[in-house]
Amino acid sequence: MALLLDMLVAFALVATAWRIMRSPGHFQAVVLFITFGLLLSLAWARLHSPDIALAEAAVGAGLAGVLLLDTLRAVAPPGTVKAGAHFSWLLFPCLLLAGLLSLSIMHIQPDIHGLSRAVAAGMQATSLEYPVTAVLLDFRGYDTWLELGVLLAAVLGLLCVRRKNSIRAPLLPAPAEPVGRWLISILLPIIILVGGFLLWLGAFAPGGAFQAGVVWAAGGVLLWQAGHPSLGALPGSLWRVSAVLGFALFWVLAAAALIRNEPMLTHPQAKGWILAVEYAAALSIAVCLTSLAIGGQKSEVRGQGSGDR
Amino acid sequence: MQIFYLALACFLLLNILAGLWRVMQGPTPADRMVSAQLFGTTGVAILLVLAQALEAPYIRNAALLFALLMIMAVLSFVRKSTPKQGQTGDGP
Amino acid sequence: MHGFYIYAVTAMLLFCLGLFGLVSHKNLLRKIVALNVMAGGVFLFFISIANLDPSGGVDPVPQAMVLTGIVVAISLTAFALCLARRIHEKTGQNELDTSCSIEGEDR
Amino acid sequence: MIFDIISIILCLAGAFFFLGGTVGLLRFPDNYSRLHALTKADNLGLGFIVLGLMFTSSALPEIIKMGLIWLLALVGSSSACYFIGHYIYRLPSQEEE
Repeated sequence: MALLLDMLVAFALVATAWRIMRSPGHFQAVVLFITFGLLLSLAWARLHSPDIALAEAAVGAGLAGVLLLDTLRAVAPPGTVKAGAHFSWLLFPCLLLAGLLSLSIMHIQPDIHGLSRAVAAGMQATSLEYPVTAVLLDFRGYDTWLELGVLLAAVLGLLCVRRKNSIRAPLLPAPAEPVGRWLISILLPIIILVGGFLLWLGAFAPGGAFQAGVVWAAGGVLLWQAGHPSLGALPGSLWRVSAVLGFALFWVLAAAALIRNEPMLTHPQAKGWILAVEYAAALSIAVCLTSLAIGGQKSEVRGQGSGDR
Repeated sequence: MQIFYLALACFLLLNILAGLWRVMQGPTPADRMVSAQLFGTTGVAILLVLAQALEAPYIRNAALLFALLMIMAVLSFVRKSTPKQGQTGDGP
Repeated sequence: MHGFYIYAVTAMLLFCLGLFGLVSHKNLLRKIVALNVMAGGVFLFFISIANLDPSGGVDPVPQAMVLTGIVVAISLTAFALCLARRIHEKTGQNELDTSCSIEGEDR
Repeated sequence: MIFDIISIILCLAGAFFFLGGTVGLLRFPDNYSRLHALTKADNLGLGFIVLGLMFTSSALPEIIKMGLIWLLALVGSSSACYFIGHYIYRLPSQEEE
């Protein structure tokens, strides 16, 4: 029965991806992509990785759909020409490549030794109890550090493209419907709570800075969608400091270790350090992703009134 | 019991697969959005059932996130109509 | 064990379908969506390999890398969408043509 | 054992409502009636399945969490129904993107 479920998930994934590529309408492709995220999260649940299922759920349901739908509205208003696919003959080389890659899968030895043994051996040396969080924050801190750097670079690039010097976007007018306001007042506290819960969970169970950051970013986008004034009332300096905080804390950690003549990114054996880094990373991820989701909107919204500068 | 839950998950997944037809066919964008929202509810059910069947309680948190955040795509889709009045002219 | 082969082959198909979409569409939005499908295929392959671990559990290192990758992918998507929107504002087109890209760079 | 049987019956009821929702989505003639499939049938199905899973779950926090998930899904899809219905009402004659 589990095999049947696996095959159904796999079939649904491939069928959805096929329709995403071949559907004539852009809106249809975007909706199918939201569904694709849902199916992918089912696959993560089947593959025993609840961390990734959490992140995929938050990204796929919350952020990706909003980003794609907003961009679609801006660049392709209804009634424009449908763009069919060109170069359809390329399907055959691509399928051939897929076949070759699948053949190479058959040669993977089933008794490969991954890194789980090394991680298990290292778990005594860290104060975290959950391996994935330990890998992210302790064993491979470089990854997380540079990932925060990528987020920061994306925000800076967005500011360059938009030619703005502040991240904050003008807020949309509040929805006229009372349902919208009611929805925000119910969902937003729960989003903040769930994000905090995931962050707390990360020390010993699936969860952690990434998931919490993405959930909080979704909360920020929701707040912006509702036109709530609180996001615009935040001072810009606070916004900038929280965007940089995670990256800067990692940097301080690395520099401090170098000054103490230790290998880079080793830190004192205290749980407080790791938790501080994790919380700062979650805050930075939330702020950066919110800026990325909102910041792209700006000139489109402003372009209504004053034209593009 | 585990077999039953896995079969239930398969059945719900078949529901999603059948609903994909409406996404492809649905004459208006609203129909497609309704289907996506329906898949969200079904996906929450599948994740809950899988959490029980695989005895992995943390999958429930993913179901919680889906239940919480599926509305955002709809909010974004609905806002679509608001600034459209001024924008219909500049299409290529 | 079977789960590994099913998901790994699915991952390959997703990657190649994404590649096909990337090269066959002219529209930038569709290219970005196809890129995300490709990323999904790569992540799926990573995790299906991680499930091969002989200890019976799941290897935590690929999980952590995929977790990083998902956040990087969404930030890159946001940036690429912003670029596509800018191109649309400057040229009025949703695709990259040689003629209109030169015109856009002049401003 | 008796809890298992109750759980199976409730889950089958939930699956029936999900099937009804899917059939409604596929067969209903216009978008207003398709909204019913979204709000009524599927949420009832999710409620039955959550109830059925509660009977075989052992930990109390998990039971509370499942109830919360159902309530959140109710909030989400009822307001989604309102928003989409309002959207269709304002733009009745929109054919395709």
